[in-house]
Amino acid sequence: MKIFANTRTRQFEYELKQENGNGFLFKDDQPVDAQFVALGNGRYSLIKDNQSYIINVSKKDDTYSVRVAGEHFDVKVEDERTRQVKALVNAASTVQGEKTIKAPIPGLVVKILAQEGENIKAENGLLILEAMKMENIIKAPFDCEVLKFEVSEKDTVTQNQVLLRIKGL
Amino acid sequence: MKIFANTRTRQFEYELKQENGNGFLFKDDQPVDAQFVALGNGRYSLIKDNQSYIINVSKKDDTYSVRVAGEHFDVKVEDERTRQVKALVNAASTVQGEKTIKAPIPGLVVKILAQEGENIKAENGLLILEAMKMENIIKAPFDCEVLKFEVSEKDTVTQNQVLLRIKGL
Amino acid sequence: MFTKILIANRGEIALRIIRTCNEMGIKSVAVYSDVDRKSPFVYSAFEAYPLGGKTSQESYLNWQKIIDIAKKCGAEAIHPGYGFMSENADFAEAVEKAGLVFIGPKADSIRIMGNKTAARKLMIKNNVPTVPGTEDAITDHAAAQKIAREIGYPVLVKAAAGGGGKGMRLVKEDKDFVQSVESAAREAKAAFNDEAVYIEKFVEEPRHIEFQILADAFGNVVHLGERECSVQRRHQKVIEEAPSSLLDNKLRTRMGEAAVNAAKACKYQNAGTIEFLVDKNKNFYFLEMNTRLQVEHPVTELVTGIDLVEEQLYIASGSALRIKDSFNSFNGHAFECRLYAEDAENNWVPSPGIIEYLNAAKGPGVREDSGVTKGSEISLYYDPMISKLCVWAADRHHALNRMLRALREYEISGIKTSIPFLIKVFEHKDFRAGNFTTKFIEEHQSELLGEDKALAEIASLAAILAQIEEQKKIKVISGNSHNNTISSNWKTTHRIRQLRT
Amino acid sequence: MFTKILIANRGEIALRIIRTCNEMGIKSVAVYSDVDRKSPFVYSAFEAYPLGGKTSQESYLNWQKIIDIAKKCGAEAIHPGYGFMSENADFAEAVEKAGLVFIGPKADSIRIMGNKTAARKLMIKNNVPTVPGTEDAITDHAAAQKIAREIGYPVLVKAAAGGGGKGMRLVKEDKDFVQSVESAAREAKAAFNDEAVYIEKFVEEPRHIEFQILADAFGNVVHLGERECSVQRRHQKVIEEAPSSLLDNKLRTRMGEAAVNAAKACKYQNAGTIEFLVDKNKNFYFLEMNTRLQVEHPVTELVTGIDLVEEQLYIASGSALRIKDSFNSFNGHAFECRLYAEDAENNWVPSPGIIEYLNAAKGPGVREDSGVTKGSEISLYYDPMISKLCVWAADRHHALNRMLRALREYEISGIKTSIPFLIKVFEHKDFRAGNFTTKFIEEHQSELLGEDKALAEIASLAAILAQIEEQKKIKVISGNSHNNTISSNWKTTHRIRQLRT
Repeated sequence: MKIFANTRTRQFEYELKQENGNGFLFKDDQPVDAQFVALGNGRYSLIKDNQSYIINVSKKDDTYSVRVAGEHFDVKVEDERTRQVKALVNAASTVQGEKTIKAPIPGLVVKILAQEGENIKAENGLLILEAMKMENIIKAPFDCEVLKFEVSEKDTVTQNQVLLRIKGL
Repeated sequence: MKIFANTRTRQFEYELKQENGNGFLFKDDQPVDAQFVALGNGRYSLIKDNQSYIINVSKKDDTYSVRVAGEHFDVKVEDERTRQVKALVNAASTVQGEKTIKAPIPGLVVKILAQEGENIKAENGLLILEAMKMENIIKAPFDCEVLKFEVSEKDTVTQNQVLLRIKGL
Repeated sequence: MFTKILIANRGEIALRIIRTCNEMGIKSVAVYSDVDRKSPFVYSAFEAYPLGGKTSQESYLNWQKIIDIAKKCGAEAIHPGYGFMSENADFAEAVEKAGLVFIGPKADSIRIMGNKTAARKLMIKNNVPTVPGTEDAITDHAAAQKIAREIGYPVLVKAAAGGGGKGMRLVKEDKDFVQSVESAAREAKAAFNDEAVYIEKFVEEPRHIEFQILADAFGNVVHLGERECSVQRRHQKVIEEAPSSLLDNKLRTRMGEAAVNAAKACKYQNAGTIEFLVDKNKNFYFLEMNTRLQVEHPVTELVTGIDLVEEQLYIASGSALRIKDSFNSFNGHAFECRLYAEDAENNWVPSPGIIEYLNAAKGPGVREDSGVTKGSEISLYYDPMISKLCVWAADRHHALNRMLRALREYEISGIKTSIPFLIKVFEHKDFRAGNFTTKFIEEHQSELLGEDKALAEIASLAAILAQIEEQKKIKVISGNSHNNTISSNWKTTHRIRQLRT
Repeated sequence: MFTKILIANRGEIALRIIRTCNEMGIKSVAVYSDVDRKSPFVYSAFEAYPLGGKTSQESYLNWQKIIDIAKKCGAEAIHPGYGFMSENADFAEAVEKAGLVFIGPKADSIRIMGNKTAARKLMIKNNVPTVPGTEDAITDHAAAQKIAREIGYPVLVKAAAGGGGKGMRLVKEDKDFVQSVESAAREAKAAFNDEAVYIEKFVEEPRHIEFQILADAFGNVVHLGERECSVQRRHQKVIEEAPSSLLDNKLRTRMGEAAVNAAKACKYQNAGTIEFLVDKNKNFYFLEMNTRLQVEHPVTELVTGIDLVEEQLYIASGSALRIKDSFNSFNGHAFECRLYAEDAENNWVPSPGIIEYLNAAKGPGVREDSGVTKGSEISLYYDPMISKLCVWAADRHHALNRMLRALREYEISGIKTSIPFLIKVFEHKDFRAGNFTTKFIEEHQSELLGEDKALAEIASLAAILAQIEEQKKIKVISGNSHNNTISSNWKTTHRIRQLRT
């Protein structure tokens, strides 16, 4: 079975072969020489081609957050099957005339800068979000009409929470 | 209900009163002013009479191993009921003519110094136990006859494991 | 000396002060918001009292409650740390009025240096060079824009009562001016309850170099040399070092004298910092005075051997300076990295959450001042700085390599931190060569972000193996590892980057 | 300089060497027993190869396998650390024969200094003072007893090939002699495969003071000052410091010269240590030379600013000494505590097990060189030392207080450690005054053990609350805490001890 691992900018493809309950991982048709030993607390000692790494893994939703050598990667792992299912689902969904603006960061809504029903020019402010004492202005991505704010001033929002709905003009 | 906590050398007595599912702890008839907040991993933040402590607790069998301010205490906690049951059990047991010698430390049996059936004078060696590269001679506590060795040379033993049985002369 | 002091602060700086108290046999008193009940500074203090509330306003800015607790618990003095009320003259005055000692300068010194325009006038009067700009704080935004046009863009908008980058904006074009001023004023109002701002000329190829000073009640002032803090993002310091790679002894002597003069001009007492900008021609300008202990004070401690908190306590308790001479030479070289809970690769978004695992860098020359531990929750209520990772080594070259080692060694999971970004800064040839300005991050942003391909491959493999392990159905057997033999394919190219120093 | 080196050791010292390699951009190669697969030194190395086995004999003493791995993986040199094969001349020779560099002295130097009697003769010839005793190693126990009687008890029995207290016995009375010699010989045989011992006079009120030396291939030798290691238990060092509280500059100069002469006498290269005993009249005697990096090398690093491993690597790669002058003055004061997995309160029994939680001391002036982390299993196979906790401060007084702070701050659970015992040593007035000998622990044992009553009460309360919490039936409500008020009964007497410095 093919397994795909996607970081933010790259994709890596592996092949998992099974035999008697054991798995053998291949990359580019070569067996992968890797020992992966759990140390507890999401820590693993990986020795690959005799090179040694300490890895910290933390899973959030379907993303593996992986720390290695001080670097940090968000990795999504998919096998062939899940990928096919996903493709079908995506094909079924249609493009909406409306667009939602989501919170790019978790934070506090300190000020709403537009009215529902108002037309806003691209790059003009819609809302101010404060996180850890810094203010961030959420701007209109294109000329649009504000349909509905889903949050109010003083609300605390999580990352990717829908802030408001707009419609392109 | 009375609760007793015993360290190696001291006993402390508390009284636990219950009301509506809440507990109130008293010592010397005074309510105990203590906030005990779990931090995970066996860690607790204790604020008692406004004084603050970080406490590490690890439980082994019926003993709480407690670290506070760099000190280390083995604490056994008993309430009135368990204490009574224990007293009954102890009263029923009788003193044996034989005595067992237990391993005071975990280690490796490197050499047995006596024979079964042999009479050994007090303070003479019975067995050599090695732990972390240091040798420790286990000596006869009093003049005795060696009845039976329960371990052999090269055996690894745990703390308090019976090493041999002797009989006083 | 005091027998008990209260610390009106939180996080790493509260713990930093507690540590010196513990070493001196002084009882430390922590005060904490509801959010901070489980924080290391609370359980490390000798005593701890709740302030209630979650926001700064409800807790760490609640003067009266803090002073009440200090009096009731028998504390003789209050240490304000940095931020919060550390540069609030009214608070310093209230503390003294309550019969307690404020561990810092007198209210008048805070007041004059905290008011940027008054400070500026005082400096000009005392022949300390300053940057061209407005003399007075401005609340009329239209008038402000007029002045900005006169000075000429780019200009900086700064909160008159501010510090630490809060309420500060760089305005490059006239069209952005009004929105920037309004936003800065709002931040300033929220943080310092004072919306006044002032405007100044933006210096070319500036480097941020500041001098640590100590001053006692008897008029003695010494400086402990400089710290360079040019590596900044959005006017927030990211990396600090001592000594600076720019200064020679001649410039150090001149700037040190100016710093001592600045402190004398405002009749300063206790520890303080004179911030300068140095331009491309090595002209230096007084920027501001921070009338408190700085975040980055550890680098000075590492190269001078002085415990600055201990000196603060001696000065506040009425002792004359124990250090008689200013420092013009140093023992080795030190760096500090501020570790923020943020994701540089995702537009620097804050990364709140629970720290699932934490194993800090250790070993030779590493010092960590952290406010968190495994299990700590990073909330959105306070500053995202979770720790300060410092290194010392015999010279700058060794210190650079040691910091790289420490950053790579530092294990943290559950939240994202600025570590990957910091690694790229310490790898960057210009930073390593000492060739950088306060615009370093802005100018090199693209080189300082992005995924390393070889490590991305390792991370991907790890994620796959972790998922298989999680499902517990299959045991993956290594192509080689059970033979106890040496792998035949030597892929040493893989990790060149990890070893580059 | 080397591009890749193999480290023939484990635990904290392997990690210590890896850290310097990482900072220098040298690839480090770890080798490990089955027991150590999950150890920090294995996952921190650049490459790692299994040796198999559990015992030292099967793994870290398995020369041929280690040399094979070094050759196959392309390492150019082998660092032996301390213990294991670090002072094995045959190994050093085998490494060189395999075309690799042994990071340490030449085999001949190890051989002569490793043989206590030969070393002694060499020292006498070179006017380095020695302790009265046997000239030759002895395997005939009856002959040994005769000599012991001639010298007069108490005498020390020492393994000829030994080090680190292994195979060493103090014999106070003639009746104990035979058993002690047999036991020492057996230990020596097991540890070094050489059962020969020698006998020497036991020096009165001795203090253990040793000099760190560095020597290159060109005959240059410098010393980096002394370390005092008088606090010992069963001839195992427990606490080390630099500089010594006993030495004045005159004595330091004389001993330093003797140390340099000792190193020159055996044509020494690389880092080494000359151990002396200093008696109550400040006479000093050569004790032995350790022809390797010492466990306690960090205290020297802390007061000199030198990375000793880096210097070892430069010397081994053929460079001339980069340090030109011996050190007769130091920057501040440093202590090292060896943290052992043992329970002093229970007759010092070893405390193997899993480390359930670990949060090391941090902050100003603290350095930790640890070989373990949360989750590590402490086995019975190797040395029980799990970590070395060091502090630096401007003077001895501050360093004492800083170490107390660090020991109290250090959180570890799941195993017992020597920390409670070490705290009592650092609190002890004689140790604080610098008034102690190698018999300090023996003489003050009763004062250094025992439960503190106030803390026992806190621990007992915590155990009760932990049990109630565990049972999840009742929520214990504090007598006061939910009122947000200040407790009326100020029980400050409680924790006086915790603040005593």
